[in-house]
Amino acid sequence: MSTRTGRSTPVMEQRGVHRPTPPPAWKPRTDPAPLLPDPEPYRVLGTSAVAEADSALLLKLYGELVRGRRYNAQATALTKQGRLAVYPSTTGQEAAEVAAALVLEDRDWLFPSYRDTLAAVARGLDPVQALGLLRGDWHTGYDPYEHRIAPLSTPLATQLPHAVGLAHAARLKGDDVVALAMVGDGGTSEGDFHEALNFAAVWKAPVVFLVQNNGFAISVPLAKQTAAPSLAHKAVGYGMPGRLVDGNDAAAVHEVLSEAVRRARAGQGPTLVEAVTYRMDAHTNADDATRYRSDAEVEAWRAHDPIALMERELTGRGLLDEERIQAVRDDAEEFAAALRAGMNADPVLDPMDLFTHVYAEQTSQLRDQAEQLRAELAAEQEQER
Amino acid sequence: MSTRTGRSTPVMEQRGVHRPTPPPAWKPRTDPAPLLPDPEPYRVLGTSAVAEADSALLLKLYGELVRGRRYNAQATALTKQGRLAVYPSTTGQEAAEVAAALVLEDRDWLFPSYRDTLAAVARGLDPVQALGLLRGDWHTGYDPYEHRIAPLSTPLATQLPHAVGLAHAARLKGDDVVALAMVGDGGTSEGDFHEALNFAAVWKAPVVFLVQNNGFAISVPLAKQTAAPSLAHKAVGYGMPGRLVDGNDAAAVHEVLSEAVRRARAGQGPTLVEAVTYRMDAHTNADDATRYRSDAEVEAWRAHDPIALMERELTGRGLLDEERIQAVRDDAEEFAAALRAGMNADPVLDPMDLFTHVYAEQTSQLRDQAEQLRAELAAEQEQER
Amino acid sequence: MSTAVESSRPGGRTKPATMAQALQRALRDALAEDPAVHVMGEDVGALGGVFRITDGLAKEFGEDRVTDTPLAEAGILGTAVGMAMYGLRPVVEMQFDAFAYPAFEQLISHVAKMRNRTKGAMSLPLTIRVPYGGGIGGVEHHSDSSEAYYIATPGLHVVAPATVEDAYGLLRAAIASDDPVIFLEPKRLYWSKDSWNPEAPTSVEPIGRAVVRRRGRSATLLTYGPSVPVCMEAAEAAQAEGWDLEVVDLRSLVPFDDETVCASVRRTGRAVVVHESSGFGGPGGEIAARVTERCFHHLEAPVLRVAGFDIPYPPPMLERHHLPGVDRILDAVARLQWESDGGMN
Amino acid sequence: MSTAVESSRPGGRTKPATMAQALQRALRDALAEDPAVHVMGEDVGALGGVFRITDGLAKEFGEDRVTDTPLAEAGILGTAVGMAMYGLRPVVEMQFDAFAYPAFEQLISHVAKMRNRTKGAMSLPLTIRVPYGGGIGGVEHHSDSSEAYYIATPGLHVVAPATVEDAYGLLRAAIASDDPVIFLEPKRLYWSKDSWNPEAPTSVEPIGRAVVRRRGRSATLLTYGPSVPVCMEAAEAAQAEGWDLEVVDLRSLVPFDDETVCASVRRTGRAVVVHESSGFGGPGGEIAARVTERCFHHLEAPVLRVAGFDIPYPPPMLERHHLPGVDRILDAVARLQWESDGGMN
Ligand SMILES: Cc1ncc(C[n+]2csc(CCOP(=O)(O)OP(=O)(O)O)c2C)c(N)n1
Ligand SMILES: Cc1ncc(C[n+]2csc(CCOP(=O)(O)OP(=O)(O)O)c2C)c(N)n1
Ligand SMILES: [Mg+2]
Ligand SMILES: [Mg+2]
Repeated sequence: MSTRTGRSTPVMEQRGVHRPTPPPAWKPRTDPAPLLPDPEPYRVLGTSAVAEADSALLLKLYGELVRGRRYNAQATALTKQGRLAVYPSTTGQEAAEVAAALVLEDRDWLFPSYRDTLAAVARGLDPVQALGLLRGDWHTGYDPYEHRIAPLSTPLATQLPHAVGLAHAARLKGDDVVALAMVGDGGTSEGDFHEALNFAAVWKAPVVFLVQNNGFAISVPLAKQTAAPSLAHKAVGYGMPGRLVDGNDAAAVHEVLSEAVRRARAGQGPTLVEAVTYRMDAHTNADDATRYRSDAEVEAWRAHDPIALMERELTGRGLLDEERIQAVRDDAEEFAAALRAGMNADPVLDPMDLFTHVYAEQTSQLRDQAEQLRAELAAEQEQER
Repeated sequence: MSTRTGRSTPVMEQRGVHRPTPPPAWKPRTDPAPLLPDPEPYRVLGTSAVAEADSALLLKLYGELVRGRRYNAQATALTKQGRLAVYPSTTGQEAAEVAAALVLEDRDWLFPSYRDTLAAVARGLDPVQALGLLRGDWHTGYDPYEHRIAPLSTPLATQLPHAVGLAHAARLKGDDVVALAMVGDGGTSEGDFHEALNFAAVWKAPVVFLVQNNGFAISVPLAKQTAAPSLAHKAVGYGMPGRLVDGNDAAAVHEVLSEAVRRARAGQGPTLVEAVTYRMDAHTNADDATRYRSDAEVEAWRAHDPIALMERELTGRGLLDEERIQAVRDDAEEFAAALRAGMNADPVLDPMDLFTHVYAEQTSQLRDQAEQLRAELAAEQEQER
Repeated sequence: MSTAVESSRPGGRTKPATMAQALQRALRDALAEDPAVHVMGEDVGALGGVFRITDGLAKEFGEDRVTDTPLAEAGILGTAVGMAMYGLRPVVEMQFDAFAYPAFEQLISHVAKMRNRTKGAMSLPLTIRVPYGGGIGGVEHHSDSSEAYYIATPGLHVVAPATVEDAYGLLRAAIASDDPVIFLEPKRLYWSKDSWNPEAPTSVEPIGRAVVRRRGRSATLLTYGPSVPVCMEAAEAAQAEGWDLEVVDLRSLVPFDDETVCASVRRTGRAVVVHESSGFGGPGGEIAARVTERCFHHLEAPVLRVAGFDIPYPPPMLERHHLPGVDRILDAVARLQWESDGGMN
Repeated sequence: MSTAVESSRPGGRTKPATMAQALQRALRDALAEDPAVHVMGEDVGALGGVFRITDGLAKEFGEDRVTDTPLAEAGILGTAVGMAMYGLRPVVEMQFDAFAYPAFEQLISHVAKMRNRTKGAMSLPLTIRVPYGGGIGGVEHHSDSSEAYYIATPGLHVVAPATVEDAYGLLRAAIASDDPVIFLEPKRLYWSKDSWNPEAPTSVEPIGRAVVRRRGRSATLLTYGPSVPVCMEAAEAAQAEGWDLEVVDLRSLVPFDDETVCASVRRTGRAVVVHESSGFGGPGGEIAARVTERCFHHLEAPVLRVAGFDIPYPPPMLERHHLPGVDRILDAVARLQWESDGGMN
């Protein structure tokens, strides 16, 4: 049969057979070719494309990368000191995290997953607030409207339809707002991923979907997650362009995301970007990665470190020397010290908050329960005295 | 930027920049090209491909088409007589329904959606049993194991993961069993569609997914359902081949599905087939299609009727004359008469069945409730006397 | 003709209307009054919904305000969450009770929790309309009573109208609420009629107040939604047996109006909870338990429950056996231990 | 060394084991005994599950029997349904309570109903393991008590072990059951220890029997899962106040063991239901209501409930305020109207 390779030739009057008129909706309505990703992840650093890259941008990215790495190290240290309940590190993924934050305007929205506190921090959120969830004093440590950062989403892929809805609402209101939503490779298997991308494409919503393919969903490697040529290839099934990019190349991620944001802003609809990267640390500090991957694999990726890639380019351009590097590191140290200080201060907790934010108006039922707890706490204090 | 059209050329030693080793998992693992559907739906009838078609098969298909059309008319009539609660017709879609049934071996499994009673009937199921759900005496009118037909699935797309699981289980047991699962164009938007196709591809399960794109999900046209080039293009995102076929061309659907079944049987994994067709009747007898579509559109499709297409070919081959046609129609009439008779007999109902099939072993709670109902019914009868 | 003219003026005449018409009118008024209101769901546009509740709205307000979505309930609710985040007031239609289940994760993990998760910074003024319950001869998955799932989820309001007037008032209140509201529409009451003045529709108080539909002294029937008319009928029939039954229509399951309910039960000393959803783990357990906790020394008999059996919803031809009807309610009333204290007073 | 040798023989010595070990052993024994048993879920393979319950099983039985699935809960449960249709006995792991919600439609519309839909022709011998409840310092969506949803769904069995022995016995019984079983594993008891003989693990009766964990005469604490040890502790503490409390571990919520429960409550005349899930619409309402229906004239006081508050599960630093603890249980016992009848007997 010929479905795979060629097409059957219509024969108009073959043996007297009348060729029926093709009914409406007969042909695919979109040309799939421009939607398909290139077979190799797009790169800038270490290729001829780097010549076009703007030095100021590269320096800015470099600073954020170094600070991001320091942030990851500090947060991990805080788990050991019991100041964080748990921390999912983005060490090795700083390029994608930082670029996602930098491509957005202030009026745009970021929809991070539970792993993406670094993106939130790079967007300007106080890291102590970003880590509120993981410290455990409240679920969302910040006001989402302040920096236009949706709450960190733990249920995987559930934040994607939110981003679509928000972007759609903004468009209906005539506001120039783009939403960028982040998800992991594992998250692409969830039904919510599918539904979100479909709605976005049908509505031509100004959304950018950034998949960080870091090779694993906890212990499950990509090969057990999908048989697709790449995750970016999923885009064509929704009628949006798919882009494959080197997720450790901050300049490349920045460029691909910027282009996607530009398309969204211009009313051309959503884009799916897959950033190929690697999770250098375990899933979280509580995970034991040796159970499911080899040191050799980790080492192979260490040779492709996002900071080293950028340092080589900047050094080549004569923009970095020992002194400049030290200045960047000092800045990161200062940042880490402030974070430490912030996290070492005990959060102020009010158990009554448990009842205050369930409904706009407290129900009498919750008022009674709040009273009960208040009485219990008073009795506790009484006893302690 | 060049992600869309070309690739950036790596420059090995550009300005002294060392080109980093590409890490593992750098490249897409599958060649997407063979997975993509042809831009035009595959056709056999009225094209040169028809020359290869086997006359016996065409005649068999023709008989089933005519009988299927008669089945649809009869079932619709039964709704008017109050013998069916509701009927979702497949008038116009008989080619896909019938071909789906005929490509399977007895040991294979069919997973129909709520619309696909015709496929079940064409596989050999007693139409009275097939219509049990829609008559309302029980949810599933047949024993699924008898003809290896899963219960008709009303919650859209939920039957697809079942088909994957069953096919996977059969493969694990070493049984030569293929599952063919049917779903509508609207159903492809559900998360379960996505998850089922992904599992199937990762597990290389012997499954064939048949999407009948009949243009509408109740009143919602395809353009509001997806922006994809075609539904078959979704396949590449899972790493399986996608095939686009003329859903009104029974010979074409049969050929494409046979090839997909062959692949599945040979351990080559799942295929997604989109059959482009049209729902000639309203969504169900209770629906009013004039609210959302024009007569002109319906007429355009009438010119592409699956039975007429087949009749032309068979007539051209000299295989059909008035007499043969009459014989086929008589067979269909006989079938319809038997169905009428079956449906006119009142089903025997036992209210106690409500409590019998909730758990393998009836709980004391349900025993009590059954007793209550039994007493109520006895009292009712008492009063009636 | 004169009637039509009169009824189009405010203060126009009261005339019979169906619950479906009242719901449609509530949506239209909300859309007209507040540009933030958006109606979305499967087939809500040109078709006007499978129950025609949104009939004509897409034409009147345009497809951006009344939107046919792709067929994916988690996507519908999930995008509505995003729209609400941006200040809109989405009114989502789930086509049938059982087809709301795919949206369960969005509902439980986001809709119900967003205000709480963000310490009040982000609220979700969302209305989720769910045609629910049986009695319409629907095939499987078209007759579920799913309220048990919703009431067990803190952060959601859960209401169900039983009258034409409440259908209007409660739906307006739900859309006006700054919190997510599960709005349960009793399918089999869609075509029930009441005299109602659509030009001056009475608004109800904010969500959360039960109402006494019938005064009585012998015992209280506690009920809501599709079971309210059944209880009214049972109360009429009970008179013949010497029982003067009070009927309380809860209207709102969350918040729950303990005050009205307990006042009634303390007065009558006996109560039966009636609902269509399965008994085990259904709302009746909660209601019976909280009434007993609060009114124990006023109770002459345990609070009894008349509910659907603990079985999957039956096929159409058997559903009448499952649904709580007048006889079953009267049987329960008869078991309220009247011999011990002469409750026939 | 001698201990190890001895304990590897049937009849070997009893020694301390954790609930996690017992669960793992139950899975291993089931896999070894019945080739139809398959374990599947996220990270159940090389990692052994995030709680290590499946540790070593993939190595021992191969990836076809113990399978890391793609990350999609509806897909996991939906494919498990298909596998069960073909005669396998899948044991599905949902990674955390809240991550079972995406599978809700599959659970309600297929898993719970398949036997019923097909008039008994097609059964689904499926076990769904759900690590559930709080008290482990988990961030949001990691501490839900979701049993209210499950018990309101006819067709499912719902069990929760509270002891190491029951963890083994109930899981074996669940896997052996020809019906779908929701197997709730109290997360914070995973590392609780009991002396147990893993070489001759006691099997429990088929699912559905409660057990009296502590005999007492003053009042009955009705509880299950993670609240059982708390109730045992409360019963000890109550002695100081002069109350001799009976503790009933329900073990199975569906089927519900009315017999054991009512026998206890009739004996003591007073009862408190204790569970971690929110009170409103939670299992406690059902339990209190059915006990009251059956034991009304034996009750000296209303059946009270001690449950989680009606709020989304709190963040780790505040969860202790939410969880029912010894003091809150004793407060409830104190409210059982002792003055009226001298229940301190
Ligand atoms: C719906 C849902 N299911 C399961 C989990 C548990 N879980 C948390 S992270 C994780 C793996 C996520 O992998 P991926 O999407 O690749 O993101 P990454 O952790 O690599 O950033 C899982 C299974 C969850 N959070 N949500
Ligand atoms: C999960 C779910 N949501 C909604 C519905 C209600 N419904 C029944 S049929 C239908 C349209 C289905 O369209 P499509 O998948 O194209 O199949 P077709 O009816 O055209 O065969 C809808 C929305 C349903 N059955 N299941
Ligand atoms: Mg990952
Ligand atoms: Mg369709």
